[in-house]
Amino acid sequence: MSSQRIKFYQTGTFTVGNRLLDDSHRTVQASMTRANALTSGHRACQGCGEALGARYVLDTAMRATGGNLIAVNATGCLEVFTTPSPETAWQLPWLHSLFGNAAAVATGVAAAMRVKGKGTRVIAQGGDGGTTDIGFGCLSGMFERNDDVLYVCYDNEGYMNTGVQRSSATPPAARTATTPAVGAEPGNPFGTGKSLPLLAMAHRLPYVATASVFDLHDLEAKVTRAMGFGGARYLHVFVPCPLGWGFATDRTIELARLAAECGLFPLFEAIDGEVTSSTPIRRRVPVDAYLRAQKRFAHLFDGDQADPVVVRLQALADDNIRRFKLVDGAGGRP
Amino acid sequence: MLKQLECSRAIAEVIARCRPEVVCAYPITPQTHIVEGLSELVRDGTLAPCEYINVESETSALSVALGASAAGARAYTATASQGLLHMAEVVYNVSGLGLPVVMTLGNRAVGAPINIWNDHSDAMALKDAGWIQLFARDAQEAVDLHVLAFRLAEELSCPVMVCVDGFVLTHSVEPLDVPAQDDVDAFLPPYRPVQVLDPTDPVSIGAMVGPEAFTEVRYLAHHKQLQALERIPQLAADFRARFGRDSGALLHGYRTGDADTIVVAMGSVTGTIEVAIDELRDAGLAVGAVALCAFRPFPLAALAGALGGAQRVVVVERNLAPGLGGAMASNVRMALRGQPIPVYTAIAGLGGRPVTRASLRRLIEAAHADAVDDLTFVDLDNDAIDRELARWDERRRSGPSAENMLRDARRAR
Amino acid sequence: MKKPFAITLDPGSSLHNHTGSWRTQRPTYVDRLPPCNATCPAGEDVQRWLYHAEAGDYRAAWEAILDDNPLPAVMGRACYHTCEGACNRAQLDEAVGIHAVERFLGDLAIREGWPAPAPAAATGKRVLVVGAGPSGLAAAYHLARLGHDVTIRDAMPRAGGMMRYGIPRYRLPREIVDAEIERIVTMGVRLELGVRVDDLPAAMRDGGFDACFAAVGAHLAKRVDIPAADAGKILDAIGLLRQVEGLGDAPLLGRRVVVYGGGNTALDVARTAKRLGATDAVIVYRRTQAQMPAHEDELREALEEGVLVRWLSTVKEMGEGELTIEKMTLGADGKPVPTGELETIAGDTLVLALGQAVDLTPLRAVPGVRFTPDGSVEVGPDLMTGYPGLFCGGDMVPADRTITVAVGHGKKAARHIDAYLRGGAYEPAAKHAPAGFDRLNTWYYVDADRTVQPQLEMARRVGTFAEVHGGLDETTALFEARRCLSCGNCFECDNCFGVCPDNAVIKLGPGKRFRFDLDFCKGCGVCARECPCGAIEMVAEEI
Amino acid sequence: MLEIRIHGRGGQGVVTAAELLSFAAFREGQYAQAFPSFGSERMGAPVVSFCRLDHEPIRLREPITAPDVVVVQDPTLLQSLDVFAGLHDDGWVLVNSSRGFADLGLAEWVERFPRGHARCVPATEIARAHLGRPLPSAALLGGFAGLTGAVALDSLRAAIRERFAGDVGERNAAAAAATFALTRPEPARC
Repeated sequence: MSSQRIKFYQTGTFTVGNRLLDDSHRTVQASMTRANALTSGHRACQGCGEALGARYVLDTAMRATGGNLIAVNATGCLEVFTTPSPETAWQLPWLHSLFGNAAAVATGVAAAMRVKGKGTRVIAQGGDGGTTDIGFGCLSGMFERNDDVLYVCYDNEGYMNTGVQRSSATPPAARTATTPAVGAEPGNPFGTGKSLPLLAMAHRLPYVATASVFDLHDLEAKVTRAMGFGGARYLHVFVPCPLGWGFATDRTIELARLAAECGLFPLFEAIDGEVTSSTPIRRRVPVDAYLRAQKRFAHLFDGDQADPVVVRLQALADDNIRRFKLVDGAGGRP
Repeated sequence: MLKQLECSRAIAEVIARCRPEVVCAYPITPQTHIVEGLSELVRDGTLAPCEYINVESETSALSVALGASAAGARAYTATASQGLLHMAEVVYNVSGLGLPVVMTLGNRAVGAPINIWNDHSDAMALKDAGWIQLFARDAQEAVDLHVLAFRLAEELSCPVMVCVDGFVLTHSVEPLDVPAQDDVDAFLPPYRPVQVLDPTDPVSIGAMVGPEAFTEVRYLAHHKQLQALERIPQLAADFRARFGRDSGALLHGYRTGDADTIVVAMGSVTGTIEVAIDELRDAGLAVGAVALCAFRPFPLAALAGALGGAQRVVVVERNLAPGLGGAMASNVRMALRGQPIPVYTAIAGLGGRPVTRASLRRLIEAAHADAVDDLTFVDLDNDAIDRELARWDERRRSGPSAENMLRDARRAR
Repeated sequence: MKKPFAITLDPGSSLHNHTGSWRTQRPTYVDRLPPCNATCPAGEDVQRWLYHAEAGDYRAAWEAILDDNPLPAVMGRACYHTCEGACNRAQLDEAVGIHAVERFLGDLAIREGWPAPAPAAATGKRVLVVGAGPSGLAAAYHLARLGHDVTIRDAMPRAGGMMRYGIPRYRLPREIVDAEIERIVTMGVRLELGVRVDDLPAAMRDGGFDACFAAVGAHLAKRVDIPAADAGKILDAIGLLRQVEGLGDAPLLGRRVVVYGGGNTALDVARTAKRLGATDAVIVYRRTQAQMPAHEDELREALEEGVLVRWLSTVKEMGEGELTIEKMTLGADGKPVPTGELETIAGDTLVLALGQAVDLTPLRAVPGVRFTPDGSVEVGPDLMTGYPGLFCGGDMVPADRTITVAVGHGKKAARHIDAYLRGGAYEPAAKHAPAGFDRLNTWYYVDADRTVQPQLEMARRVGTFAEVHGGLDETTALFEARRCLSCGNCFECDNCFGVCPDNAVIKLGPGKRFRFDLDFCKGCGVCARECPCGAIEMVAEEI
Repeated sequence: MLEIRIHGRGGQGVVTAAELLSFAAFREGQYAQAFPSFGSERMGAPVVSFCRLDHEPIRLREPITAPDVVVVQDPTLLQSLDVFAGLHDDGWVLVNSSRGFADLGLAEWVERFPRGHARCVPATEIARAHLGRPLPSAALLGGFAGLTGAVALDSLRAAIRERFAGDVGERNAAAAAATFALTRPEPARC
């Protein structure tokens, strides 16, 4: 169990807060004194999952470090929508350099903090493009040196900042501007892409985890745990993108939930390269429920017949469920 | 105190005395000896406190320095050639953010064809990246310029690239005086950043700037360079006062007073040129030389002053701007705008080809007689060129020119 | 710090950028009507009192019940809880055991001696309540709270009406009834027992009452003619239950008792017969189990206790120690049709449980009062009869005859009487829109099966009149209260505050709920979608 | 030269509208230039696009600050921006609203324009009816054509069909025609 579940039943146990709970059991986001590290007035799309994810992560890290935190940001949506001069939405020390070098810049900041003995902690953050693709070299270097940085990838499965192109985190069959839904195998080809969490684990990092904006308790527990480790850590946060995926702006969290509960996005954590726990699926759903809600998969549901691609995607989900042990016993209620 | 030292080692030692707090290194010839020396000085505790970080690429090397500098640490790295181009976007970024990183550039040709020897192609490729570029004319200046560079960088909050000719200077072993720690400490105050990442006073550094302010941001970068034009001579004077030698300047003039012909160059070729000038003076030619130390900012006024009395100028430069001629000569012409004197461009010493006193004398003599073309390639193997061009005429595709020419050269032998 | 122009910025300066201008729809907090409340005949705001109970503030929870119902301990036992039938949680796992929590609160209040709320300042108006059953008691209680001077008159020797003389003890212990009545009396309500009121206008006039609420119930047993060898062996249910309560002679039933009818009273009688020592208790009912009006739980418990039921059967004749019954079949219209097939079953006594009628005698002569064809009193929406100032409720008027309806009538009548006495009309507040299951986001709720109330062991159940169902203890009551989904009403879970990508929800602090910051709300709708209980609505922006 | 400025929100097809207009005009042999104004704002944020139409080649590359026509795709913008900035008094105004200028509080203001130069059209309603989705761009372009006569309806429909294949194109073309019919000046009576 990745986050400590509340044993005694409470009304709305999985909600952000709960008036019945002790403060220590509520999420950081329930607190009136949360840092709001990413504050109002930013220019993210309505219903932006990344804006949510970044505030969740940084506010938690701010609490975990007593506010002694610096953030380094890769180029991308998160950077552009938060800091169009002359206004910034950040309320913590924040540095943006380039698209592909966030991990290395963070290494530099961490080195400065170490040499000055300040104890200030460092988070580097970027989208999936800046993490899995252009920034992967710097990131791998930061990993293998075990620099004291928590790298957070906000994964919206594509290059949304530049207009929704494919990244190596784009899922199979998804339509993007560079994997159009035409031809024999429409959308992103199967058998491509990479799992950064597994690559991070291969670096034998002290801590690697995946999290999602729909389960705040789980996400915050992971950030808190990550900040308890020294050295290089990696957190991969699933952040749906209403624009890039094509869904109504109010369904961001719902989509994140469906992705996890169908098994396509497994929530787990790994210590020293070994998976140590996973967050069980509470109400399992078929991948259909997740895919149908998005325009980027609409071509799978054009005809009268179920597309065989859906079956392949279900197989991927089932494989995750088996591999990460996402279902215990009966597997929650369907 | 003079010691017989390899220049790279002396640079490592002087860098250590500048007390950088973060040193990032990615090996590339010919700067490797510098960062190797630093790694030893950090490991043995000579340089402390300091974080020495072995990175996986030049992009990371300068990025780490960038992060460290933004977080308030004095940061240093070194690179050369392809390495500089690999980190190119970070080079622009460091200056754009106004971070006073100091970087040694062991000047080296840029491939292909791959070539590890000296010329200035690398520095010229990034001359407009917003960094201050200082060229060392000799090994001692290479050492001294680093002390000056840190102070200049931090005063202006602008990065400085110290350009040291690869092998020719970096690997030269000679008597060198490494500035003493006390003197360095007195000359170079601790780093007080203009902006810093500080949880007690948070700021966002690196905002996206749109059309409404980008021009102004760029103007201010230019303004910093203009300020450097004023500060460099002052710091050079300070340096002379404390260390007792002339290191660092906008430019160094040599026998220019009554010269009709003045040679302009940068880097290690300066010494050879001065010898050639002496010989030609002895032969009665009114010739002199100017060695540019500052290439960015470009000392337009100082250079115009130094060249004011000449009837012609010969720019000897270790780089080629294909399709134009020389980057340096174009800049020199800016200094002489409005003056009806010819500026001859001589491309010399590319990819490590020795620039010899004899060649230089031939060049200067010819120029002095206005018997050179506007663009001259010193010591060009015209036979090889002619044969290859003939082949080009026969067939559009004749195989790699470099291999053809090597084959010809073997035949010729 | 002297910051470099444009590239280095002051923290949080984006607050100058009011992204509220992006919005085409705005979120709004709403309170909706949960199905429990919507279906409660007594109008209990179940969600509201459970909200207090969830926090362990039992006193506040109990007081919230008392706003609508003065008899929580009784109701927690004897109400057939339509609320639970409507509870949205039933679509998730099982309905919240609302009655069990109510009973817990009611019992706790009795144990702790919590008083009823202090009445408002005296109005000087006097009201006569006729009938000390649940409806009359409720009316008296509410009227007293409103500051009126109330007198209850009842023909019976003890107060409680059907709570005492209709519902057996094993379902409703008498000390509970007594305690809750005592609390009302303590408020200053005068109780005059053993006084039959035959002329209501006279009683009002003579007693100087400004208004009257009559709720005398339906005590007249309906009968059918059944040929019998010994008519003494045919009893009526209501009479039998009164006898058990000590009115008149002790009942003599014999070993084999047959009960004729299919309502709750039939089951009460059959189960009572078992407790009085009958070896056989057989219910004869004309229709099928599905058509039986009795409450499902009651039937189940009766069957557990060994009561037998003859479905689709009518009693034709009562003989000596046996009865003749005729089998029925269902016609095309779903009504039972005789088959002519006869059968003989053993039976020493036949108890008729065929329903009750209202004794309309006291109202016959009252000018303006009218009656419905089936023998109820006609009242307006305000429960007033045609005679000014005379209101009726409970089993006397056309409605379901349950204790909960009765208590609801009492409250309703009290409000209208109050308005009448003040010379105005009571306007009930507009009802909120319903909080349906489809508006809930149930992912946020943990699966939690209903708490099972302890039950008396079977041997003691049939041997005594001890209460069958036990109550919840504090832990289980708290657990059960917390199963409430708070349908349609904010329970301060902080979801909207947490899930807003634009930090445009302002948390106002415990008990104060939240506010939207329309300077920054872009109108994405995530808050509404993720509100677990459906208490946020998106409304198109007006231009 | 006719200079048109279109105001809407990110995601509503503001940029596409300007482009379609330019395609339609090009079909008629006009010179047309369409260009967006990109900021760091995202979906939902107020955005603006521009279109110039002329019978001569267009060399101007500056943003349109004094438009001849202002098209407002989303009336909620009226609260937060001066969408009519720079519009001159003989210009044209087309606002997407099922209500009138009076309801929008603009009754007095639109009086400055020549008769028939300012119109509200229920483009979102028309879009819903034809597309089943509230995307008012095509419908508004039909309104623009009817109002100004600057492009013919047929050119516009052709441009729409060229951009959107199949059914989507047909539906958008129909939406444009519907709004065109609403805004076209009354034919003169014989």
